[in-house]
Amino acid sequence: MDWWITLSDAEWTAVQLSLRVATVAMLCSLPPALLAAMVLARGRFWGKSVLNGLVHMPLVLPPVVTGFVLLLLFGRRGPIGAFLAENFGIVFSFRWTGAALACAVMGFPLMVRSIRLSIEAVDRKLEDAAATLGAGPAWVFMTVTLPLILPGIVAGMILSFAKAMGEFGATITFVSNIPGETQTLSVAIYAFTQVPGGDAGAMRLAVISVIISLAALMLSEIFAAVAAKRSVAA
Amino acid sequence: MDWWITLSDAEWTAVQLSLRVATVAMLCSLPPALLAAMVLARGRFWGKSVLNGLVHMPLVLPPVVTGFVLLLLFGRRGPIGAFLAENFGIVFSFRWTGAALACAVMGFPLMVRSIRLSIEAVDRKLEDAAATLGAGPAWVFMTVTLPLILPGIVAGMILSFAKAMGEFGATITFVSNIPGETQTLSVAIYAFTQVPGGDAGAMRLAVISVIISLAALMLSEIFAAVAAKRSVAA
Amino acid sequence: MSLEVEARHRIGAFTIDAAFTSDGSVTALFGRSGSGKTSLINIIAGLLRPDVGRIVLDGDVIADSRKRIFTPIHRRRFGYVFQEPRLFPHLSVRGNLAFGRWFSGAGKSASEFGRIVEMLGIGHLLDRRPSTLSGGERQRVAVGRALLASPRLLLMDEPLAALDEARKAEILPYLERLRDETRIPIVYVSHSVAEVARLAERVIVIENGRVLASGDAAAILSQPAAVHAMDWREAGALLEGVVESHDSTHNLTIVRAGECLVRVPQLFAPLGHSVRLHIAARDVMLATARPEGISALNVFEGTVIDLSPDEKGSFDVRLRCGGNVILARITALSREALELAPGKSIHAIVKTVALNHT
Amino acid sequence: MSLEVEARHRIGAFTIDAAFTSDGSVTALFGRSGSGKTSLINIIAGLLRPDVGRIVLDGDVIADSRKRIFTPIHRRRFGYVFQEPRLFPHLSVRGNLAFGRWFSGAGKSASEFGRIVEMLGIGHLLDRRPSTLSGGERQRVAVGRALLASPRLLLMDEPLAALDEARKAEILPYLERLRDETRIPIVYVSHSVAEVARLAERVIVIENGRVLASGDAAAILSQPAAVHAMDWREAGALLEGVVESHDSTHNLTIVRAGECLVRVPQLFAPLGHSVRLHIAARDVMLATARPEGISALNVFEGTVIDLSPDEKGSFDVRLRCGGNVILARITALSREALELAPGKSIHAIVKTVALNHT
Amino acid sequence: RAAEKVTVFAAASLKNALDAINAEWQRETGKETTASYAASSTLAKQIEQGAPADVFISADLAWMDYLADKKLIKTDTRSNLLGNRLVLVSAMPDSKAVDIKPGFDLAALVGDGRLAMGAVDSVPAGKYGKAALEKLGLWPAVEQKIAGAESVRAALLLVSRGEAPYGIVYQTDAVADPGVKVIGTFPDDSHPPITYPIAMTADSQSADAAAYVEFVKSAKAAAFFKAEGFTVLK
Ligand SMILES: Nc1ncnc2c1ncn2[C@@H]1O[C@H](COP(=O)(O)OP(=O)(O)OP(=O)(O)O)[C@@H](O)[C@H]1O
Ligand SMILES: Nc1ncnc2c1ncn2[C@@H]1O[C@H](COP(=O)(O)OP(=O)(O)OP(=O)(O)O)[C@@H](O)[C@H]1O
Ligand SMILES: [Mg+2]
Ligand SMILES: [Mg+2]
Repeated sequence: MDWWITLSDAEWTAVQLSLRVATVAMLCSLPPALLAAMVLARGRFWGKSVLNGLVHMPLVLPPVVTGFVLLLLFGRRGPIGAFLAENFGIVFSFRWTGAALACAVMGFPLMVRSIRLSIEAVDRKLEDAAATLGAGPAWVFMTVTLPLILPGIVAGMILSFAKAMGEFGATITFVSNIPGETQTLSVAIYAFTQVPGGDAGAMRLAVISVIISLAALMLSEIFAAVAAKRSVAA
Repeated sequence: MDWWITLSDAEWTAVQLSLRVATVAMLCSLPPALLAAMVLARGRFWGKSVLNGLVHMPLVLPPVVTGFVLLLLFGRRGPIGAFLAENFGIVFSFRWTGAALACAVMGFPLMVRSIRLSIEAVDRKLEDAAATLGAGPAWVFMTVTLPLILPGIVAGMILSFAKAMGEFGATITFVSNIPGETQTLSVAIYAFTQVPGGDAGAMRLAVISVIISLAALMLSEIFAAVAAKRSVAA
Repeated sequence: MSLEVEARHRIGAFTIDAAFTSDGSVTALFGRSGSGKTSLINIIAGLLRPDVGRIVLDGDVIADSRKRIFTPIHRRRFGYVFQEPRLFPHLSVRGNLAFGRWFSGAGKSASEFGRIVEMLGIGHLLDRRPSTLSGGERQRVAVGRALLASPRLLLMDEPLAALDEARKAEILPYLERLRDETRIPIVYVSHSVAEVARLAERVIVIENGRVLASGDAAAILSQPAAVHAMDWREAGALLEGVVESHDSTHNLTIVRAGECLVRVPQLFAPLGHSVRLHIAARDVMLATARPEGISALNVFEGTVIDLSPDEKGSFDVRLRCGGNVILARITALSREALELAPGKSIHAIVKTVALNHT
Repeated sequence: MSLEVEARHRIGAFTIDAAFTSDGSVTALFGRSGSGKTSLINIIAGLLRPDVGRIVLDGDVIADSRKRIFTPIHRRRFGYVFQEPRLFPHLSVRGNLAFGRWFSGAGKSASEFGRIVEMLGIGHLLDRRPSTLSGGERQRVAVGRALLASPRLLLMDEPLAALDEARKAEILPYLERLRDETRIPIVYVSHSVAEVARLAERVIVIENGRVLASGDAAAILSQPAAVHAMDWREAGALLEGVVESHDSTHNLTIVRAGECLVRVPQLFAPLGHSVRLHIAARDVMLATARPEGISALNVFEGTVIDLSPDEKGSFDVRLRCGGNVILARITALSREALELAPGKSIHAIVKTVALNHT
Repeated sequence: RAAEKVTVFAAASLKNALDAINAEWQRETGKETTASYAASSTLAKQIEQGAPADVFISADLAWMDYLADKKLIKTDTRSNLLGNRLVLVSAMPDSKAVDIKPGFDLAALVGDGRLAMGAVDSVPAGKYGKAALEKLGLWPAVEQKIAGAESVRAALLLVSRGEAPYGIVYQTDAVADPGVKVIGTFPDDSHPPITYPIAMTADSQSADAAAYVEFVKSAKAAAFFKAEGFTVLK
């Protein structure tokens, strides 16, 4: 555990920041991902293909382009960025929140797909049964659908978290590489790979990143196992 | 459709190459992804967490690192690369096959997760029923499990394809940016973003990339709708 | 306590086109497999939205496709026991039972909960997951779940099919009490004439999506033509009567139906209480003279009204006995031997134990 | 045609600890809901691997936990009709029916396919998906699927529960023929005494995971103690007889059982064919003198063997009539009136239509 | 045939000029070239792993030195091809020209905005920029205001999008972007010379590689480089 001690303050900061960014990205993208998954799985409307395409965009485009688009939209001068900054004081540019936004966007298609897959597997007869017992649509969702799609939600969250740990293309393009603010682990790793002889440093940080993700994975597996035990199809 | 005509030969080559790379990556990663998903969903063995971690690695690490690892392993001088080249004549380094390998690896966790999620949702009682009718494990998998997890497989394939369309970090690091051989659309887009005045070119290629992916998405949706109609839970 | 249903709907090649009204508190739906019973119940529940349809419960228009009225499923408060259990796999048995209570406002009291759980014999299962229950246990939980949701109408699709007779014998009286005390109307699908005879006031016979016959249970159950869909062996007459007296030394109850006094196994109903007796045609023996020294306690004098056509060597004979119509099924040979013809006076003999419905 | 089952297994708080052997070609499993019938069948099928267990079919050791023998499920070729249909949702009805044929080598011939499909009345459903079927239709397809897999043992867990009587009446004779002609052994779970009486040679009564009683159907069905798990109303005697003659003018068949000649509704069995008659105790009337001018065609002279204890005001009287044991259920009042006691000679009266099992 | 083509691995920023030069080379000699543009670090590592490159043009000396240390280039063919200058850019059209010298209050100019530049420890332009700021004694005051971009192009984008009011970029990039205004040039002696070295790789088998290197160094090629704003070194 030698290398642990040799973690510089800056690197340590990057670790903490990565955790924060990945967690926030994962949690904040959950509600919209749920909504999008629900709409895509259940909705029947004209623009569904468009929405579906939109959701997948961050996957299809090189991360640099996604970062560029984020910059255009959410930057200080971007229409959404300016609006949010003026009305709610939410600023993304050069902030860790921006890194979280970038990671959330990059992980969004992964989360939506997982959740959608689970929603499509839900036996709608159970939802019908809940309705006959007096549960309105929102309650049916809360008390039946949501618990049943938990495995998909967990899978989606894990994918999003892992993606956030590894994301750097969109992040660095959108919010650059500011130590302590936007320099996540993977941005730091990238920086190491860009200088001759930086491999050792990159490797050290990569190991940390992997350990964190493994821990998250393991947690999710335990959680999923518990959930699975609870909800074997009757 | 002005810009269409202005696609240079090189760009046109990149489009074709991207299609080939994404398709091959998607198809070749399917069997191992199915296997991994099956093992992760059903297996109970000691190293499961390790395998799970390994599968997620390409997501967790910055693509550049993944590309670098691929370069070290599958490069001309890498242990696996040298072995394959000598014994089977399969060469990855600086070939389009290498780009496909990079894309397959990057999309692997996405595919595995989707398929695994579907496998976990399969009602094992149906598999039992098939067994009582004389189907051995392999046949049960072929005739019951596989058709039932089709939605997950399709979702995984689409994620993998889309990811392959957008992948450039690992690709450019592993097999560089050689026109006609390893310069996929997203690598070409990246190159455009690195020089003054390249934005228009980048945008044009990005639009093509998006159109291809949308078409693939739409195809998959149609396919999924047909499959869903066929296999509503009884 | 009146239900009006009208529905026209196509599903694939199957067309449902049925209309019926029922003012009985229990309406039985009878029909062969695939005749459209479940579809009809789904339409009442709102799970299936018919092309044309109208549901009125106690003057309250629940749905009317012409007026574009459609009360959402969850506002109907129709408890539904599905043909398959449909338990929530992520909830314990307790959670499943309590599910309806979360939404029905007040809900049933704790003592009612205990009563229903005990009646269904699921007290020891409360903390289990549905996936660990046996088939019959699931079905019982499903019944409890619907009962505990304080429904204003109960829809029951073969609720007792997977249960043993002893368990049925515990649940049926509860449903009877429900019918008589809380007066919750029930729409009941069953293939068992015994169950229907006991519970239902109105019977609707469905065939191929259409109403083949509908009317009073007594009338329908004694119409051999209408009971084709049911257990032919169980066809018979339904008598309306009141409790006349109890003979507790012999565990008997005497019921007056018209002018007949019928001895039945002891009923736990107060004097004067009205009861319904199903006398299966196969259980009625005919004699030209009053027989002596026999074990059967019920011998009614009557006259033959008519005889049904020969059906596989047996005839259903309709008799008028003291203001009641009784059905007797006899062989062609007996018919010849007894020289049965309309107008002939005859004795109908019914064993008391044959009238045991529990 | 011999089946030996021994199993000890714990699932949660439930313990199954049962052993039985059966050399009948149809073995009925009887028991209340939750008693462990399905678990036992799952053990036979290999779906549940018991802590300790041994299954031997016709001398062939299918599984023996002590010798570490365990034939994989798919090699057992045990057709299993599950309690719930378990149809493959991704296959059409035809695909579901054909599923077993892909693996059973030769499989049933096309004509057999047509026969089974027709018998089950699912010909018009062949191209449909299981999700579009009604409950009873699904159950019929599940039965067909198991039959068509050319099994060497059939496991049927309440296969007819959701079916109407008319449909049952079409399927039961098929199962009878299966039993008699192809001699495929069947393990059959049912709550219906009528079905069991008709099909089963051996009856195993399960209670709380243990074998409460096992033996010949005739013996078990006339033991009121053993039938608690079944329909008490259906308890009665099982008579073994042979077809003596047919009376086709009156659609009757005369069966000789011991020294008794029993008139039953016409059977389509050749002269000399052995048949089994289930005479429910509730259908037997007693008389001290031979009654005259009655419709009942069967009057047997006999003597009282013994009387069961009083059960809710009724007694089961065992009679010996011409070499058979017959059960009659009468009220306490009749018992007094007829002064019944062991040794008394008596007449048992049974209506022919009561013996109609179709 | 591919082996006969000259394969050039060049820093991504050279794409425009080198594409033109390669076209010219083909017109003159009838010989095709293959150019792979990526980050110098990536290319160097690929050459280390046996990439089929004949010529390497790096964006900084460090990666050329890295290969030289490993004896992967023909040192006798190595020369310094191009130079570049660092400039200070602003997105505001009305900003006045400034004189960059020791004591220049850059921190005050930047205010509470950000100073965009290449990441200071990985991107070459960032490294030069940091050296210059240190040499001029401005570094301590602005260190906390740096936004380190993934490339010069990204830094320029940050300025032109108004995310950062000022940025330090290469002259070559600044002149091509109409969205920014060059308001000052860093003195040449304030930082190590910005040098793009060229060399043949040790593994090069191509007969034309030497001639190609000469062509790139020729006056004809120089015109293309100058058009892009590079200083051509002799
Ligand atoms: N996983 C489990 N954990 C605890 N108890 C279980 C589990 N699985 C089954 N049981 C219990 O085992 C008992 C036997 O179940 P089984 O399904 O064999 O009953 P059964 O005789 O088929 O009943 P039914 O007629 O209702 O289908 C039941 O009481 C059931 O609750
Ligand atoms: N989606 C569908 N497509 C075609 N036919 C359908 C569809 N759904 C139901 N049916 C048919 O409608 C008919 C009525 O079905 P329903 O479930 O109402 O029958 P049921 O009376 O409840 O029968 P059971 O007693 O077997 O449960 C059946 O013949 C069924 O095959
Ligand atoms: Mg139904
Ligand atoms: Mg069972």
